Amino acid sequence: MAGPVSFFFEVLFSGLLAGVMYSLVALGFVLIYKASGVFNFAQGAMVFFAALTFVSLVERGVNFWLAMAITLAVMILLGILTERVVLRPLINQPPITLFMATIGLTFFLEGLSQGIWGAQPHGLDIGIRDEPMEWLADRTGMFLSQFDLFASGIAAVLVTVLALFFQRTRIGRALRAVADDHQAALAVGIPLKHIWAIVWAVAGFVALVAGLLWGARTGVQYALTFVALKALPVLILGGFESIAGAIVGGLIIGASEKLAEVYLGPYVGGGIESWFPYVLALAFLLFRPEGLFGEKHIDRV
Amino acid sequence: MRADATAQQGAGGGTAPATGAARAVGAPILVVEGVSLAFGGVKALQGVSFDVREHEIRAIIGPNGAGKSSMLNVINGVYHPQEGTITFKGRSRHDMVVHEAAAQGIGRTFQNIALFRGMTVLDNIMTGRNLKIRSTFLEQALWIGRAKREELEHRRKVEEIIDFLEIQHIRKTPVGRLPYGLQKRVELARALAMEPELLLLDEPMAGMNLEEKQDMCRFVLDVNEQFGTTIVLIEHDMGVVMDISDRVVVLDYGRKIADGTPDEVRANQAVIDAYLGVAH
Amino acid sequence: MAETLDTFPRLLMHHAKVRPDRPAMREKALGIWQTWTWREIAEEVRLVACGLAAEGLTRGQHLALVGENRPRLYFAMAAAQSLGAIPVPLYQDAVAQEMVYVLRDAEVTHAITEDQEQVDKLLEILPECPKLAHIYYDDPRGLRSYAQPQLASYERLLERGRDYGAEHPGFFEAEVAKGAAEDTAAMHYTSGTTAHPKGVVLTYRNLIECGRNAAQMEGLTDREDVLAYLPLAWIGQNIFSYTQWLVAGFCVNCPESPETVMTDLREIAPTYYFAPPRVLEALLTQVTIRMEDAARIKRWMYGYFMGVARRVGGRILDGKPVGVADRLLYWLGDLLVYGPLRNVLGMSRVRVAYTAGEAIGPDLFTFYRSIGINMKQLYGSTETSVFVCIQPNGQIKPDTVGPPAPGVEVKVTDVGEILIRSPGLFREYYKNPQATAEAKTPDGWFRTGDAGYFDQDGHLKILDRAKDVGKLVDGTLFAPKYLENKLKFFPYVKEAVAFGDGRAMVCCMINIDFEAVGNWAERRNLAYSGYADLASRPEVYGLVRDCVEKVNADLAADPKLANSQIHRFLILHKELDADDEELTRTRKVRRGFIGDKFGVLVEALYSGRKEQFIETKVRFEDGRTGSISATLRIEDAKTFAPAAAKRAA
Amino acid sequence: MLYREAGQFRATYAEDQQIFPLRQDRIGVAALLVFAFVVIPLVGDQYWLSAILTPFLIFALAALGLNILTGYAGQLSLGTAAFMAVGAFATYNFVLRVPGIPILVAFVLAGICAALVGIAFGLPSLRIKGFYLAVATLAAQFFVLWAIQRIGWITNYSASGVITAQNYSILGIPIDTPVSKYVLTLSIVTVLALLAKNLARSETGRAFMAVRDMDVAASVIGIPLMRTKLLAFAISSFYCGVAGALYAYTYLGTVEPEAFNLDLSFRILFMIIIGGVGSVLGSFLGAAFIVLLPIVLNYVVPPVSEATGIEISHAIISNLELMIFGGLIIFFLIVEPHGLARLWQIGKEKLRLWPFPH
Repeated sequence: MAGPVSFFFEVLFSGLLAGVMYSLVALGFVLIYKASGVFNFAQGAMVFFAALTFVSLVERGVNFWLAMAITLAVMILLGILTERVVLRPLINQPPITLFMATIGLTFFLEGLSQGIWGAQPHGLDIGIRDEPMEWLADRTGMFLSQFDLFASGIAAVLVTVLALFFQRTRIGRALRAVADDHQAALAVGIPLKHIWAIVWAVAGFVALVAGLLWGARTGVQYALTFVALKALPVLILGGFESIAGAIVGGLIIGASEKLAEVYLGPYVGGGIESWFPYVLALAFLLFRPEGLFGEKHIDRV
Repeated sequence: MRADATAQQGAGGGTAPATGAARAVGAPILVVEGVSLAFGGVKALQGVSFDVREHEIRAIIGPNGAGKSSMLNVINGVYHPQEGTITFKGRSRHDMVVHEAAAQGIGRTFQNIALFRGMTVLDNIMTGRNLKIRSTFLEQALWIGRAKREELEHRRKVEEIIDFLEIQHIRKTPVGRLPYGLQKRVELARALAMEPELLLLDEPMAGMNLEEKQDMCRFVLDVNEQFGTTIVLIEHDMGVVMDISDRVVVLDYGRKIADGTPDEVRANQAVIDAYLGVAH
Repeated sequence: MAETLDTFPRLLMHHAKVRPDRPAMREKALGIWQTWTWREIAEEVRLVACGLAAEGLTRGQHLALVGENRPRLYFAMAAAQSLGAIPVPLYQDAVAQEMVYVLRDAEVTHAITEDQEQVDKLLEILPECPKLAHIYYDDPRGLRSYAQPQLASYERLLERGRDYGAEHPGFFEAEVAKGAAEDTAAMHYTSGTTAHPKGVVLTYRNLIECGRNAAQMEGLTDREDVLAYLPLAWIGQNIFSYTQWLVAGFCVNCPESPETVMTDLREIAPTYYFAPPRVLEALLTQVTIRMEDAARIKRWMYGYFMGVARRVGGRILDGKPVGVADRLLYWLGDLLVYGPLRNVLGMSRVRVAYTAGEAIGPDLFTFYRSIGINMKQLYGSTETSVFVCIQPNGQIKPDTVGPPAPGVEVKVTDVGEILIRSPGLFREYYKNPQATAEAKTPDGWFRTGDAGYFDQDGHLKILDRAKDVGKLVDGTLFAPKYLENKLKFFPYVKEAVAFGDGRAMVCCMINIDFEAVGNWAERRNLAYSGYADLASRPEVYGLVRDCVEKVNADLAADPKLANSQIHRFLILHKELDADDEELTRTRKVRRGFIGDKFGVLVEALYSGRKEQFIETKVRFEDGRTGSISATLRIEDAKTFAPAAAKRAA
Repeated sequence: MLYREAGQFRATYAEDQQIFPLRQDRIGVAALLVFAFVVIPLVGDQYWLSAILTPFLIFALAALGLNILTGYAGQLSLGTAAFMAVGAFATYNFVLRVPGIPILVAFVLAGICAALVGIAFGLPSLRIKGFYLAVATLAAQFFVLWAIQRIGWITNYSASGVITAQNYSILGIPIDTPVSKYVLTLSIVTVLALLAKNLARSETGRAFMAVRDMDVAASVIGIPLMRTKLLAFAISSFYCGVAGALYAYTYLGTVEPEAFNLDLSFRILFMIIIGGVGSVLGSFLGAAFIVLLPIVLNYVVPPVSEATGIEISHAIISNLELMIFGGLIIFFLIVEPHGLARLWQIGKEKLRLWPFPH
């Protein structure tokens, strides 16, 4: 089955797998947006911060799992602090103000993480090689990275866990209630402020997972913060409020970006992944401003 | 002492006959026919028809949720009805486009004050003149010729409105700092600055104290008398409506249940039922 | 040339020729200061005069002016004078009934009003004033549907004038030429603390000579700016904003509305300013209230530099020697406090300021002088065309009104009454030869009814109305106004009425200043439901008692007045009001009337009672009457032995 | 205190609507201009002129451009640097390909190019608002840089995309010294700031602010949303384009596309947040703050480091800078959302009311 067709599928699958990685980052955005209406631009910086903290701990000889635990604790603390220091004073401000505050937070975190751990890039080895799976290549002629497959698996597990968390636990239900109606959330009996702290902590956890996977793939360096930028078109496509949208959006962006790069890139000089997802998302926006899974809002006057 | 003086003036204005000789009600300027509007499954308006004659004060009343604001929003194109036609100044159309409605001469105030909060009173009212400004942004940037001249001419017009509504003392105040009653007045001023032929007032007296209401009544009557502006107003306060309007439309659950002079409407059984049915 | 400029219309034509394009009058309207040049005014006056002539106004008839300071009312005044008719300004805040007497007495045929409010009043009394046949209004707002045949707009009058002028070329100029210096220029009704008001007939010569003398003395030029904010009916307003306007050719500015006078004052920053003491008092109260809300360091700074100003400010203004250190301190104070204060008060450019109309408390007077405002006292009355005494620059004493103005003779009779002879002396009381004979001696002296004497520098010192100055039982001099003014210097005291003539001691009724005391109460979280409630609070009584006792301490320092310290006082439950006749329209306390009206209170003050019930009638703005009642507390104030008090430094 | 306003009254609307109605302000601005145009060129040293003042002015201009869009018209943009890039590279091409073109004409044309690109990327603003729009403007950021890097014609086929500004002169005077470059920049920025002030006080400015404050009400009084928003994008991008041209021609001389990266866009956004959203003055204050902060840090930190014995490397200073920027953004958004310009205004009000409290 070698030839253009299998090459097409190879590109498509590797795109889809990369898309899962985008989804993972987008998931962090969606979580926070759903619960507190904040578009957290700092998600990328949180990913970087988590990965850098973890890798620096490991390099200093800390046991893998212990480093994981410490990093998780740090991320949760960071989430709570963010809620306390940045968001709470800005409550009831227009969303665009909160958005700008998270841009400020982005810079702060970038400065903080590099200030503490240094700016030099680190390699991160989590035991999975980023090389094609031979058995798949042998049978289908497609070269797919086993790392990507592994990452997708992790992402799938994470999404499932989160879905269960939202559906089955009291906190999860409260979170969903918050997204719909702040008053209703109060009725569930959990103070809004706790809920926000929890959400930020969960988002911190997601950032950690994303950070580890992305860090293992590209190395832990400043550029990691840019993965957030990859997630933005995903969000536009999938809608800010939908977990499913984040996943589907990620897959679409990942696949179309790779396909465009391979089949369209040569004609325009290549390197179009930097903007193609945006243009795609924008074109999409013009027809459906609320995103794939978002709800249509009527402006009442 | 000064507040009393104003009140006295107000009383003077009130004693003058509401339908003075200066004002002759003319032919219909606006005809609404069979308008239906729904949001998703919620039917806000169902087959509503009525007309508004030139120079008259026409009230739309009804219990909460009767579709009064929706009606205004249809007239000036904020909402687009699923059915029906709107005929304004002889031109029929299925729906209005908002800024076209403005260009056609429909002015509007909102129930929940819709002022530009970051701007001063003067600037807010000046925006009402924007449609009438012909100079381009380039001329404005260079502040030459036509741009400067227009700016100053319109400032004078706006000052006349400021004077008319007695808000001279807050001219340069950012609107956000004003008390509610004054904000309402500024919003009216902004609508007046458009020199509209038809003025839609969405609960102009809501949330005001008695004195403010009296003032606002006087202003509405004065606008009608002095400029001959046709006015459609929604108001909750029945007393006010009956005092100042020529004819009244009553809506309930999106349907028209009565239409006529204040006295006719007051005597209408359907209206009495609708109002008694509303818990206060 | 100066001889021919002997009537106002001629002066106006003169300015239109000499300085046609200089601003003559401004009015804040539609957000800016609309300006009229002399030429424009002359032209408009011509139209109005022609219009009035077309409408039947003839030489010798009276034209009533009812309204705030609006340029068009001034134009109408000049227009009437051009025709030889006599303008009669009325107090615009008078209720309709109060206008009846004047309109009938002067047989007014034409009236120019400001707006609907005034039109309504005149229409109300129209049946009682059958001669009033023409009413014009400046602002047409709300008057569209009025159908009365007497009514017409000012614009209509202008139109009539345009037509009439076209039909009768040269009419206006001929009418102006007919005027003579001895013609009646204006008639002002005295506020009438007793009986009916009297129309004071003033000729062109009266007003113009007086105005010109004073203008020369103060060096007024055509570059002055004046704010016209006091009632047109007050003679002072006529002198400063009309007579001297035409004499000197400066610019008169009309505020946007009575509410915006403070802002307008600040914008214009007049160079020539006048204010009755109550306005200066109100300003000082504002300053005090606002400074109380300032940060502590600013309050300290204010207090410190005001101390410096009290010590040396007046001397510096008078050009007297002051030490270098004090000069430096005053300079610093000027930078930090006095200059900014003059700026926020709108008095940065004041060259000459007068306070007139009533005696001013020395402390209040000194305050303005100490911050560098050349405030002077002026003594005069309607009958003397205002100017009798003026304090010359550099010779200011807070307790005298200065030496006689140029051309004025003053003498004091044996019983202490002040007599005046001057070019400004009125011709007569209108249609009242008996009153004229009582007021004017056969050899031309005017009895002022004021008591006073010349001090060693030849400055006239006014004690009070001659009939008001009395004696306590022990023979001590009792000058109630002097005490009242001392009390009124405190921001918390709005009005005070002192009693003591023929009594053993002095007692006092006090009106608190609602705003100042209200502010004070709010800062102490003291809740109150209204004026009467606030006035009855023990805390407020304590506050006022402090004021009274400070006055007593001051009085104790003066041997002549030490015995007239205030022993007992009460705080009135209502604000004294001109509508209830407790004040005159110029807001002077009518002591006798109050003594009668609140007789039970006076009695309670002297009988040593601790409280007293009182019921009083009040009249509301709309003419309705009602009654209010209260039980008032009466408190004793500490008095000081003359020997125990040290002389104030 | 310093503001003695008594006696400053207006007898015409022209007086009332002038840019600086207070005499003291007019004097202050005049003095500042004299200082900037005369004193600084006489006494300023090379380092200050070319490394601090010139970039400050350019950043202020870019911030002003962003402020027109974000502060006045309420449309958040994260693509400022892209519009600057368009200006820079367009100027390069105009000078390169149109022989003898006057440099000022090239600047204006470059601004117009940027405006056109701005309109193209402003189109989504018709359907989307808020951070959706902000994300959309990122597309401009990435697409424009990509296009410049990949389309060789734009950089005249320079290998790395680097261009070098050509020599140029105005009225025969070569602009090749720090002083001449500074004066040129200052002149352009002054004129454009004046134009921005004029726009802000006229119909266009009011339409922008109306759309910003309440778009429904704006359309109800007849302000066409589409035209207004696109005009805001166009004018804003014009300013940014000219700023970009100056960035290349009076500041750096040699630029690569990467100089106009997202980081620069953010920096300019920070300038307006710290300086003051919706304020011309704020654009200058913010630019001054962001330009001066690193310099101040470099002066302050080493002595502190020596005194305390804690070794603070240059890398740490730059990270500290990031943290301070980020922290300040959050601080200003919370404490004073209208930035330094508002603080300035409050101070001025205090002086006007002195000795009374504000």
